[in-house]
Amino acid sequence: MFLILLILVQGISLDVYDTPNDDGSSITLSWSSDTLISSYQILRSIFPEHDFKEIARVESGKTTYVDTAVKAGTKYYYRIKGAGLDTVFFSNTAGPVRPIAQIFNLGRLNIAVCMIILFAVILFYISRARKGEKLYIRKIPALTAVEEAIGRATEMGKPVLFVPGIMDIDNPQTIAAMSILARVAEKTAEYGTPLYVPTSKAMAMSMAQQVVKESATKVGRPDWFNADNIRYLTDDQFGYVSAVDGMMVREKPATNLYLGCFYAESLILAETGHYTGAIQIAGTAMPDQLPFFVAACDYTLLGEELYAASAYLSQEPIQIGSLKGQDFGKLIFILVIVIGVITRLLGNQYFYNLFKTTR
Amino acid sequence: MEVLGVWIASLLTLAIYSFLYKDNPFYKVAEHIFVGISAGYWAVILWFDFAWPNLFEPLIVKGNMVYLIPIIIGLLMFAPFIPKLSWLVRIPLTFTMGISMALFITQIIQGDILPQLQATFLPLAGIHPFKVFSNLLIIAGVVFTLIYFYFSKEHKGTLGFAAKVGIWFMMVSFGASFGYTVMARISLLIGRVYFLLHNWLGII
Amino acid sequence: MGQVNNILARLSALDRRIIFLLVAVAVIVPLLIPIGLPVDITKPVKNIYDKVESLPEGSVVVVSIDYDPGSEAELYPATEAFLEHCFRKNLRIFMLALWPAGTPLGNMALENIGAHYNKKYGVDYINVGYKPGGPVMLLSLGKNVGDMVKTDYAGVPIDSLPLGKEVKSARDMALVMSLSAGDPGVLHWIIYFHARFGIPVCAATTAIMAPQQYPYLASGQLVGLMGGLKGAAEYETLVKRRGRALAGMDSQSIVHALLVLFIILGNVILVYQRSKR
Amino acid sequence: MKSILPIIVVFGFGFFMLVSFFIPLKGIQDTSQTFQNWYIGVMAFFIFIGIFNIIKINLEKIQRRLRDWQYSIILLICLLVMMAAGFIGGPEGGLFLYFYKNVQIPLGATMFSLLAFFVASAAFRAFRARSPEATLLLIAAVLVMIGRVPIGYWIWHGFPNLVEWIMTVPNTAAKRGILFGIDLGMISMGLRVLLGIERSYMGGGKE
Repeated sequence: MFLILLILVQGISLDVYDTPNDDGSSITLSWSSDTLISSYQILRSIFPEHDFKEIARVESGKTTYVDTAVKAGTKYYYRIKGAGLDTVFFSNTAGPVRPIAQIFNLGRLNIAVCMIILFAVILFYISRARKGEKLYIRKIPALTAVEEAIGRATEMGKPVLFVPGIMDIDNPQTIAAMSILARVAEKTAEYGTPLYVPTSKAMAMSMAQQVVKESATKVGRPDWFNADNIRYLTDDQFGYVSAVDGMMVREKPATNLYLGCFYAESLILAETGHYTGAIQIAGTAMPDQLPFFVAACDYTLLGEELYAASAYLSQEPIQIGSLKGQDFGKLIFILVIVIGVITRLLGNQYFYNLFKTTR
Repeated sequence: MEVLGVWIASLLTLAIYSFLYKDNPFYKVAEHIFVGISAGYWAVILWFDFAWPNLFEPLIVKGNMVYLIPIIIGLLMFAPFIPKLSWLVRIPLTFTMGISMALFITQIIQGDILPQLQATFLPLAGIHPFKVFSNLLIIAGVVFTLIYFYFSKEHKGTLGFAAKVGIWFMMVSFGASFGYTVMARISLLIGRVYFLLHNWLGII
Repeated sequence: MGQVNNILARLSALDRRIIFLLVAVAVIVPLLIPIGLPVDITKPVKNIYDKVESLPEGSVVVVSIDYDPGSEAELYPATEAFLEHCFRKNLRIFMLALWPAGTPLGNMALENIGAHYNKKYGVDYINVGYKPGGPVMLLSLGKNVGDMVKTDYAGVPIDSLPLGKEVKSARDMALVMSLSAGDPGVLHWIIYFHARFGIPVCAATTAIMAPQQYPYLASGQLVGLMGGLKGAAEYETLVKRRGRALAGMDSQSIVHALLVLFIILGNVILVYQRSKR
Repeated sequence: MKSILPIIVVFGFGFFMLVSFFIPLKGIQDTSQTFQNWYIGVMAFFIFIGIFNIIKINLEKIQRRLRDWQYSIILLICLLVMMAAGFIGGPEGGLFLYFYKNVQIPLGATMFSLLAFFVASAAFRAFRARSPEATLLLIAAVLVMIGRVPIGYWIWHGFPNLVEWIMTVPNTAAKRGILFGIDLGMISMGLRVLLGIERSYMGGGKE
């Protein structure tokens, strides 16, 4: 009897608590054991002494279990039965624990703070830009090249090819590409130079068509717009790249613009364009693809410069405002990094722990 | 049938490689076969793996009317084919944008910004001197790269120097990416050559 | 001097088809006559191996086929090597695909390796096929698998399969392996699935994506990484399996050497032409 | 209506999803899960419309006898054959998988491998040390190319460690810096979309 009692207390030590930051629909159990146990039986009751029923079986190696079959507000007690080699081990009875619904997830407070700061900074600069304040943005060298390249195509009497990446319009890079496309379309419409925009997503096609059509109307050349030049080819990446390649070899555009979200097709496009002798300007925020654009194109917009370019070209207050807001965000990040490094150097972990996102 | 399949696969492989010589009808035929087959494949898989079990079966077989909502929103994608109603395409667009952007914002903070900032607070004491050096380099590299992408000031003086150092870091990382990509491309070629030599010709 | 000039001028105007031919030769010859260069093991690959070793028997590993035939050459050997390790350790596989054309590739690997270890479909492994919606789908999946998965890839109701019945949410998953060739893929498994549900994620990516994963390796958000065919060859070495990745490593080495030669040659021409001006 | 309704939709659903991230109450969580599931359902139609467009474009091409229209016939036949094989025999059907295995895999895999050749010619003709920055890129590239494959280990056993250092130190630093910039850009884009300031994705943004 005495022996069994000893095992009962020492075999498994169980701890239960209301899962933090949830809707009161679960209780978390965690236990530790220093004996060899092949499987655990988890028992639950609403009474401290009796009526314990099995609610789950867990294999060895696990030390936590989340009970999701609970009602918020009810008190629960837990016990664990562990099957050892030839003995059965019990844990202490843990509880009572009462799951409570939280209104705000405190574990995500740091995310909320970060989001609010970034939103505030961005909105602040957007509103300043909207009020007509002139906000400075440094010149982006690759952009001047875009206009020159369109001029060159016109002189040669050859078309301009604009590839807006291969992702759909839920991708911000595609959207940035579209605002650059608007400016490119204005220029080409003005000069009467054909502009080809092959797309890999149906929605990107309809968007590109609308953007180009509007630009043509804006510069008084609605007749220039030809919906057939803005085509959806295929969703398949390689089907698409081979079709665009074929297009380059057949139509021989003098200027190729690759702006948007690119994957493996970046090099095959840039290399084929190089082969056909086109001037090539690229821009993407896909870090994996930048090296090939840098290697094989005449100018490259590196990463965020793609968004900056779209702002710079349009001189639209909203875009410029957001860019300035993001700049401020970068200053905050630098500051945070410096503080983080220094506090850690001084042996203070508090600041470091503020950035924890997973329990 | 199996042998025929290997022959079809091999001939199509060679047809694509003929593009290396120049664009030609064989390549174009292969290209169009590929687009056609892939599109057909997508339709079938999308239907059987998702659209039927997750949308239409619950609606048609089980009569769960809630599933009408995503189907109707989805069908509005076809609105542009009726000129008068073409604006309705904005409903599925804004619906998907609203949801994906909102989730994106919270996830990028939770999954990217906070953990990556935290990972930059690297220890500089109590470790091997070379590790200190490496950690310093990482911290400096992150900061200077951020400075390169600072658009509010012209890159002159100290700022210009910092941006320049940022570019150096980026160039090393681009070089690394280039090296890796070369590796990727070669691997793909090896895969095809292996197929031709092994499955088709049976030499290896 | 005139002769050197002549050669370099000719070289710089070299038809690229000759370069193409040299590359082809450098791939074919080592495949026919293997050299057997030894393969070194890198830490990110070893990390995956150790993670799998540490999992208790019967744990559910999510294997996500986030690639299509375009990356089959790099990622299929990695798929087989990883599955071999899991099946050997008696782990159970829950497979899905974020890319539509991934499902049959995953099935091929499951059937090949599963048969070898006498694994049973529905009990030891399942494949629920392609699921659209990318990152948003992952959030739904982690919270309630049943919302996203009604049937397996062949249309069999998921509740009729023992393993399918058991995997209810992210809580029932021990590890995620994303075999990733782009978006949606490993990035979404990290910043959506891992960040929300805390399940460890490891990945086999195309080599092109590998350098981009290093910040996540450094932060611990990614447990381990197999980069490209070399990563797969390392894993094959670790699990002692002589597969396609190891067979290709000699060609890989020789072509790399050839390309380095090209770069050096190209730059010698540049320097020479500059000094002439 | 035409411009207000879309803004209400994007703002309404967007902000609900944002807020629901922080509020663990059951009703809110269940609703957000329902919206997510609808989203995935709608996304399926994005693919259907893609296929629909392929058919439409190629039919037009054939009708108007545009250049290379003959190939469009091949494309449409392949599409129909594949769909017939799949819908009649199911995705497990022999013929469907036969086409997948013997047509789609080799074509997809080969298309990608063409890049090996293009990368080689880019290495020879475009990859030049024109500036100190480019030189740095070049040196790193060469080190990685040699040190990451068995030949590097064979030349010098320390090579893999050197490459791993490049990957984990300068590469990680720069990639992380770039990542932060991109993340900020995406957040600002997302915010503008949710507020209805950014409407370009709806096409033009003006009525």
